[in-house]
Amino acid sequence: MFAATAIGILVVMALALARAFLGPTICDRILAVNMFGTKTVLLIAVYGFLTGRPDFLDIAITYALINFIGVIAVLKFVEGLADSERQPRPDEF
Amino acid sequence: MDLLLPPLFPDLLLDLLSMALLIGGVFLGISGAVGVIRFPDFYTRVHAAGVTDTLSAGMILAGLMLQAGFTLVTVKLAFILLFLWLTSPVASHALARAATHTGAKPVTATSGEPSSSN
Amino acid sequence: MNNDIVLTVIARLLIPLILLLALYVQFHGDFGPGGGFQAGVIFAAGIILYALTNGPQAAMRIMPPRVLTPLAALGVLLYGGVGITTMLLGGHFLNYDVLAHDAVHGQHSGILLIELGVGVTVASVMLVIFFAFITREP
Amino acid sequence: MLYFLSLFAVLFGFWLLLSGLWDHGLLLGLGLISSAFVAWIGTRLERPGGDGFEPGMLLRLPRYLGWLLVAIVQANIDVVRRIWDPVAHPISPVTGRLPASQRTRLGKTLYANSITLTPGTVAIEVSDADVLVHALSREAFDDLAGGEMERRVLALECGAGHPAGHRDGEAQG
Repeated sequence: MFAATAIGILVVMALALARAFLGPTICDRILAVNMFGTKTVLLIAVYGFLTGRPDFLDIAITYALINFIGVIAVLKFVEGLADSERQPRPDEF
Repeated sequence: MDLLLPPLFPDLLLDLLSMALLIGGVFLGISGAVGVIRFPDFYTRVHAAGVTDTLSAGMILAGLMLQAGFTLVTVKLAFILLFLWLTSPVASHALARAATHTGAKPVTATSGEPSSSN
Repeated sequence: MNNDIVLTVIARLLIPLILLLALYVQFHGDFGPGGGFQAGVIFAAGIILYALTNGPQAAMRIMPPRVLTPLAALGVLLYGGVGITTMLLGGHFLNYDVLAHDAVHGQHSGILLIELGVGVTVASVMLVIFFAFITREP
Repeated sequence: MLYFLSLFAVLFGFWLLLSGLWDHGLLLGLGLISSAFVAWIGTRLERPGGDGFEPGMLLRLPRYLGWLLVAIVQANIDVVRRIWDPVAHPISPVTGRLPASQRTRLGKTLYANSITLTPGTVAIEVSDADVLVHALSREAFDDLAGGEMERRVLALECGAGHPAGHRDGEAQG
């Protein structure tokens, strides 16, 4: 049962990777990578159950937080880059 | 993994329930991933990714919690769920916000005026 | 870069938990996955999140570089100090058995100190590098 | 000082739940020291306007979370239908500003996060008076514009004594 769940999560991760390769904008790629990261957290948790080692859950907690910080850092970079390239910022569409 | 189950819960019922949660979670995850692949623009893809981040993750972790029973493993799974549900909306929000900065305009069928609703 | 309410509030909520998680990983190296290196990275990541949401100046008030640089050296000193102490007590370099009367107990305290040194150094060096990058003139 | 003590208590509880080794004296001591150290750092972090936390919110939180969970499940079903059956349930993306009447930064954050947590709606930008929302469908947008979630977050923030809280309590039971 856990193995089937793990395979299902791997399928989701593969699809997320496909979107990360397809793009087309940088934000699409970051979105896909973020999704890949949250699925990794779930995969670590399920894998911990699969091998009967609940220690893995500590890694999953850590990964959830580090993934978040990584995505925010990349976004700050992208945002700053975009702002420096175009001065006027649209607040309305 | 030792299961500290209360005696009134039959193991079989619990297994079935957790299996249903795991299958449902994986199904939602795949649905979200398919949505991320086939939705037309970035902003709509955020919604599809939201499906995999919220209910899919919640159902998979809830299924694992049922397997673990009343142990500290369940508490740690609850922490994972708490952190995921705290951070994933912030990440989505920050992504959408950064996308407006890069100048990506959403495909909109109609202009959104709250007064024009209903 | 203007600041975002949502990000600031949630980061404010998460940062103490991240820092405590780092110290938990630091001190549970013998019982689960963890140790000084990972703990240092997580701790630094918590401070980096603060720098991303509240600006590098605010983060440098929490962790001033003039404290971080000595701390980085102190961690190495702690590591080396334990090694030298074991040599002075008659063992090999980093042979923890001689640290206490009981060999197992000696190993526990020795590893704890070594890991603490590693963690302090890794966290300080990561933060020093991060601050150096984020405050450099373009 | 009160802030330090409450943060310390929460952090030490977190440590105990993570550790699970409650009979290990050394680790308990290290946990106390770590919690105190992190709580000390916590008091030095910026708290702009206190962010608007008050203890009463903790009592009202479970009821709101229960409602939010139901909303999340409904929204998930809706989005999944739109993914698998785009013919019968087409998407019609909408962007627009909705009023956010929450007073504090914490209230606005809760509202924005609740919007984003329910798939089908994403909060793009939060400002003082309103929030810019992108919705997957017209229905999801109208549902949000109906203002039930906004009222509930306001009730969570201000308590039942607030007129908005009363309105919410009577209308929804």
